[in-house]
Amino acid sequence: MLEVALRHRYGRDGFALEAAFGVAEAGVTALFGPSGCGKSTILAAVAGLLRPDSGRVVLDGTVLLDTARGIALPPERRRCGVVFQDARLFPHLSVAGNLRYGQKRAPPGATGPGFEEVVALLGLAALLDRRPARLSGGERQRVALGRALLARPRLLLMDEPLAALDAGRRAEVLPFLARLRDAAGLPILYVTHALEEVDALADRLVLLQDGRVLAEGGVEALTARTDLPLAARRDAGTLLSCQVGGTDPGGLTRLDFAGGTLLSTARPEPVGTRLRLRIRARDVAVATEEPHGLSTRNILAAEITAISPGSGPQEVFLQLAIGPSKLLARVTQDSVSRLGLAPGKQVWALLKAVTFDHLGAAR
Amino acid sequence: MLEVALRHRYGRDGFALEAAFGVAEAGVTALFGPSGCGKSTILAAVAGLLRPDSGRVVLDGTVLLDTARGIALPPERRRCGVVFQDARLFPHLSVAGNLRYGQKRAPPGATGPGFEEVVALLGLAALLDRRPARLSGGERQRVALGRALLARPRLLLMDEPLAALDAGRRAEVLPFLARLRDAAGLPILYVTHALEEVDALADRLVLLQDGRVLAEGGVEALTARTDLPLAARRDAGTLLSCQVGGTDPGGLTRLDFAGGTLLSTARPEPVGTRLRLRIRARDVAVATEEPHGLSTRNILAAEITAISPGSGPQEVFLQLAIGPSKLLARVTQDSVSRLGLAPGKQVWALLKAVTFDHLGAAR
Amino acid sequence: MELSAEEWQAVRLSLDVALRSVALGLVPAVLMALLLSRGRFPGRFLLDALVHLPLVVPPVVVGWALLMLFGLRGPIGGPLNDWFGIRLVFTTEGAALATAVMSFPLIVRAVRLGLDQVDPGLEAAARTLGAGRVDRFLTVTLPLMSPGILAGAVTAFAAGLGEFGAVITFASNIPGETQTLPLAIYSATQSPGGEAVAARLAGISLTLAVAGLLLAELIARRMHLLLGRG
Amino acid sequence: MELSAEEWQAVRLSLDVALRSVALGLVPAVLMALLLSRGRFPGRFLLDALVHLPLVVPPVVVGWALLMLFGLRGPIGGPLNDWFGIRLVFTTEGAALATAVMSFPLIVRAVRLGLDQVDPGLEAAARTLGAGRVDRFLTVTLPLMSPGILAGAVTAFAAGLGEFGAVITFASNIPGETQTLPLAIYSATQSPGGEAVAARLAGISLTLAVAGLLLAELIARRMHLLLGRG
Amino acid sequence: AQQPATVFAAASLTDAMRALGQEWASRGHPAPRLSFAASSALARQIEQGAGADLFLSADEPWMDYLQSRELIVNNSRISPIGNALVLVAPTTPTRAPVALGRGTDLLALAAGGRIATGDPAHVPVGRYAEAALRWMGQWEAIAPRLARADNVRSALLLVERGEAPLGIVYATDAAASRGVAVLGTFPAGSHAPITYPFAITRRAAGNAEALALHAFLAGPDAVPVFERFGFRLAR
Ligand SMILES: Nc1ncnc2c1ncn2[C@@H]1O[C@H](COP(=O)(O)OP(=O)(O)OP(=O)(O)O)[C@@H](O)[C@H]1O
Ligand SMILES: Nc1ncnc2c1ncn2[C@@H]1O[C@H](COP(=O)(O)OP(=O)(O)OP(=O)(O)O)[C@@H](O)[C@H]1O
Ligand SMILES: [Mg+2]
Ligand SMILES: [Mg+2]
Repeated sequence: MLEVALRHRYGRDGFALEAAFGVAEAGVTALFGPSGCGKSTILAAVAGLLRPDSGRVVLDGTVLLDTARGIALPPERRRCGVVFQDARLFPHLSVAGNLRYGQKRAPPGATGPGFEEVVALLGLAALLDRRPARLSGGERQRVALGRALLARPRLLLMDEPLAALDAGRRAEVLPFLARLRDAAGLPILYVTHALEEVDALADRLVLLQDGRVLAEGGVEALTARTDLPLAARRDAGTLLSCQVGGTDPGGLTRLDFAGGTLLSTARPEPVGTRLRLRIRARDVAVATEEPHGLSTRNILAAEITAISPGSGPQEVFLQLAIGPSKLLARVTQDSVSRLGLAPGKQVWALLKAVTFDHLGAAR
Repeated sequence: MLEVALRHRYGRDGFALEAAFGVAEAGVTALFGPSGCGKSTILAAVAGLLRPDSGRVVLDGTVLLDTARGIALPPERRRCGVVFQDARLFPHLSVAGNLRYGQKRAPPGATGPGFEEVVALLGLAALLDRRPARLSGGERQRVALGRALLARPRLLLMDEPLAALDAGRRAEVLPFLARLRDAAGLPILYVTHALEEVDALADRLVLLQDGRVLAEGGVEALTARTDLPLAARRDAGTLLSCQVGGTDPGGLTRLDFAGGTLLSTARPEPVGTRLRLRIRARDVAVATEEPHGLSTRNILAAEITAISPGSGPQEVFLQLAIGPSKLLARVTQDSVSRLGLAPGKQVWALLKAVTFDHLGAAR
Repeated sequence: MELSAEEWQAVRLSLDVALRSVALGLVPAVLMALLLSRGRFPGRFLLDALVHLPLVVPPVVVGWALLMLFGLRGPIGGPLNDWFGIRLVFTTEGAALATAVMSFPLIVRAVRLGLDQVDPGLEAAARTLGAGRVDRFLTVTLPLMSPGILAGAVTAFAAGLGEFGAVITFASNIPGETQTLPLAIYSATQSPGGEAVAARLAGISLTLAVAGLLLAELIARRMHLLLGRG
Repeated sequence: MELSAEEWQAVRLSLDVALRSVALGLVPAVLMALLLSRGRFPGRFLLDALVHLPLVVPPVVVGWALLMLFGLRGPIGGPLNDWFGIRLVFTTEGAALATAVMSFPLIVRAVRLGLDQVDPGLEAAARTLGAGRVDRFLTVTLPLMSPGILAGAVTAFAAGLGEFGAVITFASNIPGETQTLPLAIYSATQSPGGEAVAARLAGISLTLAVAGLLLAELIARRMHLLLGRG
Repeated sequence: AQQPATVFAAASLTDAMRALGQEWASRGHPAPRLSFAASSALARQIEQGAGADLFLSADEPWMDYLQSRELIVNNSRISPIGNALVLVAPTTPTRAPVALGRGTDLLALAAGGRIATGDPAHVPVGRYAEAALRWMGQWEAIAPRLARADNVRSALLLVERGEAPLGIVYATDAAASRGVAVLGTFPAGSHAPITYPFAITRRAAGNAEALALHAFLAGPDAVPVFERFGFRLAR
C-alpha cells in the first residue's frame, strides 16, 4: 500500500537519513524515535516538501517519487494530508476558512467526515470565526488536524499532532482518529513519542534512531520484544487482541481473548466488538498459589515461557503464555528467586480490572 | 515569594481570565488545565508581555505589576526567564549565540549553571554552530530552555517546555530542572498538561479551568483529592514522601515513609535522600487475607478510611491509611461488594516494587 | 485657498494620471516581482537590472525613450495608431504610461519585499491541501504579500503625483490633457515671481499625497486585521 | 567602448554621489522608519506625509527648496558657511545631499516594510532575556529588518545614479564637481544629434546599476544565511 | 466654432505667450492651447507627431532640426523678436554698473565666486554666454568657474539667492526679477543675435486659425505685449 525508501543528507556532513519501510495495508504506522532522529524529515519527503537525495515512495500503486526514474509528483498532486508540528494555519483566514481550504480542494468523489462532524469532534464550534493569531497552542493544533482531515487525503501524515493537546482533548481525539482510519481505509504515518498514542492508534511501528530504521513490524510483535529500546520504558508491555463478550453479573465487561477471558470496568462497545488491550508489564503480577480475597479481578493460569533481563538490574521480564496468547510481566529479580520462578513453571497471572482503561481502538 | 492576581478579557466578549494564586517559597508551581484555559495568558502577564486589564504581581517583595498603583515594570527589568510554547529562537544567531544572549545580559552578581553545564545537560554540544532553522522541533525547545536558564532569572516561566521532547530527553532534562530549582532557590511557574511532569517537578499545583482557579495547593494534597478533575485521569493517585532507608538483601531499595516501608527496584540515591513517590491508585490492589506466593513485594496492612466514587460507574476510590500516610486504591464496585469492603475495615494493600520507577525528585 | 480653473484641472489630472499609472503598473509589477524573486532562469539578473532602468537614468531620458518607442513614428506607437487608433503621446493615457514606467521599479521593489515576508511553510501547507500553483498564489501568497503591494501602490501613487521629467518629455505640457501638477509647478517657476504659485501648487500636491497616505493607512489597518495580525 | 576623460569623471562622480547619498540617508531613514512605524505621537501622520514630500513635488522644486534652506542666505546654509565654512551649493557634497533628500522616502518605505517583517514575538523574547530598548533594537530588530534596509539602500543607490532635477537645480552642473552621469546624459539629449552620446552614457549608468544590484544580491544571499533562512 | 490652435512654445516665452493668448481670445478667437517646455523636448515631440500647429523655439538650431526633417512650413519661419544678454548681480549689496567690453575682467568681478548661466552644452542662454565670453577672450579662464544651470530661470535663481555673485541671463528675465540688478549689457556684436524663431508646423499647413495666429504673433499687434515682457524687436 505504501512503500518508502529514502536517502538524504543535510549539507555536506550534516544529519544523514537512510530509511526504508513498507506498509502493506491501511492503518496507522507510527514513526517512533528520539528527538532529531529524522521523523519530520521522512514526513516531508513523503509529502513532497523535501526532495531527498534519492529515494522511492509508492502509494497504492501510484509512484509519488522515484529519483531513479526522475519522477517526483508535486505535493499538491500527492494528496497527502499533513498535520505539521507547527500548525501552519493560514493567518489571513478564519478557523472556518482554514478548515474549508482543504475541503474545497478535495476531489469531488472523495469521501470522509463532514465539516460539522469534524468541528464537533475537535470542539471547534466556538472558534470558527476566530483568526489563528487568537488561538491558544492546543486550539491551533486542533484546527490543523481538522483542516488536514477535511482535505480527504489518501494518506495522512501527522507530526506529533497531539503533543500540544491536554489529556482530556487527546482522549477525545484519539478514538476519532481511530474511527477515521478504519472508516476510510486510510493509511496514516504518525510521528509521536508517546507510547500511549502508539497503543491507541498504531498497527505498525517503525522504530528510528539516528536516521536509520532500528526495527519495523506490527505493534503487538514489536512491543512484546524485550531487546528493543522500547522495553526500557516504564509503559513497556504487550498488546492483546480481544472481543467484547458480554457483561458480568458484577457489571464488569467480559473481554474474550485467545486463551481466556478478562474482566474490565464497563466498556461502552457492543458485544462482539474487537478491541486491543495494552497489558503493560508493570501491571502484571504473578502468584505461585492461587490467591484469595484479593481486589484484583483477573487471576489467570499461565505458564512462564522465558525470563529475560529487564531494564534495571533488579528487574526481569517474565514471558507468560496463556493459551496461545502472550503476556509480559515485570517483576523483581528478588521475586524470581524467592518464588523459584523458572521457564515452564505454572503460575497465576494477576491483572487489575481497572488497568484496562487504556484501550486501543477496534480493528 | 510570588503573588499573582490577574483579571483580563480578550476583546469585548472573548475569553475572560480571573485568577489569583500565591506561592510562598521557592519551588515549582505547576499551572495545570485543559487547552485554552488561560495558562499561556497568565505567563504572559507575569512576564510583562501582556498588560492585563487589572492585576498585581509581586515577586520577592518587588512589585512587578500593580495596575491600581499604575506600576508595570517592563519585561526586561522583571528578570523572568521565559520558555515559550513556540521556542522563539533568534533566527539570525547560532545556537551558541542564542544561548549566550541571555547570559550576557544577566546581572553580574547572579549565579546559576554555566554555559558548558547547560550545553552538556541539554545535549546541545553538536548543535552550537547550527542556525535555529536547521534544528528539529525538539532541538529547538532544548535551546530555548538553555537560553532562559542562562539568563539567570529570578523567576522561571515555562510554557509546556517538554512537550516537544521525547521521553528519553525528557527524563534527562527533568532532574536537571529539579536540581536547578533546588540549587537556585528559584520559583518556577510551569505550564504543563502532563501529570508525569507535575509529579517530578511540582511542589504546588494551580488547577485552572475556563480562566479560573479551580483549586490550588500542595501537589500531594491536591492529587489525593477525589473530587477534582484530576481523579478522572488514569494516572490519578497520591504522592508519598519517603526516605531512602538502605538496601534489602534481595537488592531492592528500602524506602521508609511515615507508617511503613516500601521496597523498590534499586535507586541510585544515597541513604537518607528524601524522595517523592507517586503511588497511582490503579497500581494499588487490596486483599482481605494476607496473600502468599505473590511476586508483589509490598504487602502493607492498611485501614480503609473512606470509599468515594471513581471516574467510571463500576469504579471506586478506596482511601487507605497506613499509619499517618494516605494512599488511594482504584478498585471495581464489584470487588467492594464481593470482598465486603467498607470504611474501618482492615485490609492488605498490595504494591508492586516495579511501579515506583516513576519517582518525583528530591525536596 | 482659491484655485483657478486651470489649477483645478491640473489637480484633477494629476490624480487621474497618478491613479491610472498605479492601475497600469500594479499587475505587471506583481508578476515581475514573482518572476524576479521566484523564477530561476538565465538572464534573470539582467531583467532585474532592466527593471531598475527608469530609476538610474534621468526621467527626461525615459520620456525621450518612450517618445521614440511610442511616438506616432515609433516602432510601437506607429502600429498602435495605424491599426487600433490608439495614441499615447500627448494624451492623458500617455502621461499615465510615462508615470507608470517611472514608478515601476518602486512597485517591484516593494512587492518583492512583501513577497519575502510570506512564510514558505504556509505555501507548503497549501500544496499539501491540494492547491496548485495559481490557486496557491491567489489564496495564500497574494493575500499574505498584500502589505507589500499596498506599500508599493502608495509609493507609486506619491511618486506619480510628482513625476515630471518623463511626462513633460513624452506627453508634453498641455493644460487639461497632460499638464499635471508638477508640470504646472514647473511652468510657474519658469515665470519670474512664480514662486508663490509654485509653493501653493506644491502644497496642493502634498495634500493629495497626505490623502493617499491616509487612505493607505486605513487599508493597511484593515489588512492587518484581515491578515490576523490584529 | 572608449570613454572620454570627462565621461570617466562623470562616472566616478555619479558613483561618489550615489554612495554618499546612501550613506547620508540610511541612518536617518532607519530612525524615521522606526518613529513612523512604532511611534505613537500626535503629528505622526503629518510627518509621514512630509517624508513623502520629495516624491510628490517635482525634483526641480526640491532643488529649489534646498537652495532656499541650504544656500548661503538660507537659514541652515548661512550658519553652516559662517561657522564651519561648509558650503553645499555647487559642491559634490551638495549633490549628495540633494540626492539623499530625493531618495529618502524610498529608503524609509523599504525600511518600514522590513521592520514589519520582524516578528514581535522575538522582540518579546529578547525583553524577557533582559534586553532594553536600544540593546534589543541593535541585536534583534536591526539584524532582522536588514533585508528591508538593504533593499532601501539598493533602491536609493539606483535612484541616486539617476537623480537629476534636484541636483542640477541645487548643485548646478559643474564638470568634475557636480556633473553626474544623468546631468551629462541630459545635456546630450538637449542638443540635436546628441542621442548617440546619451544612449552610451545611459548604458554606462545601467552597468553601474547592474553592478550595484549584483553586489546587493550577494549581500542579500549572505544575509539570508545569516538570518538563518538559508 | 474654430478649433483652437495648439502652440508649442519655449519655456522662456511662458508669460508673454499667456498674455498674448488672452489677447487673441479677446479678439473672438478660440484661446490657443499652450504647451511650454524646453525647445529640445518640444522639437522632438513635433518630430514624433505631436499635434502642434505653431512652434515657438528659443533658439535656431532646434528649428533647423525640424526644418531639415521637413516638419515645418518653410516660408512661415520668421524670427520677429529678440533678446539681449546681460550681466546680473544680486540686488544686495548694491553694485556699480559696469560697461561690458573686451577688457572687462569678469573673474575679478566675481571675486572668487561662480558665474551662473545656462549650460552652454544645451541651454541657449549658455551658448550665447559662451560666445560672448569667447569674444572677450575669457572663455578658457571662466569656463571652469561657471555654474551651469539647466535653464535660465535656475541660473537667475542662483544669483537671486546670492549663491553666485554674477550671472549671465536674458534681459527679459533680469527685468522680471526683483532679486537681481543688471550690471551691464553684453555688446550686441559679442554673440549671435538672440532670436526666437516661430514657424507653422507642416500638419497645420492649411489651417486658417494657425495661419491667423501666426500672423498675429508676427504682426504689430503683438509687439507691445512682447515689449512689456522685455523682448525687443529683432533687427
Ligand atoms: N534544514 C536543515 N538543515 C540541516 N540539518 C537539519 C535541517 N532540518 C533538520 N536537520 C537535522 O536533521 C535531523 C533530523 O531532523 P528532524 O526534524 O527530521 O527530526 P525529528 O525526528 O522530527 O525530531 P523532533 O522529534 O525533535 O521533531 C536533526 O538532527 C536536525 O538537526
Ligand atoms: N490574542 C487573543 N485574542 C483573543 N483571544 C485569545 C487571544 N489569545 C488567546 N485567546 C483565547 O484565550 C484563551 C486562553 O488562551 P491561552 O493561550 O492562555 O490558553 P492555554 O491555556 O495556554 O492553552 P494551550 O494549552 O492550548 O496552549 C483561549 O480560549 C484562546 O482562544
Ligand atoms: Mg520533528
Ligand atoms: Mg498555551
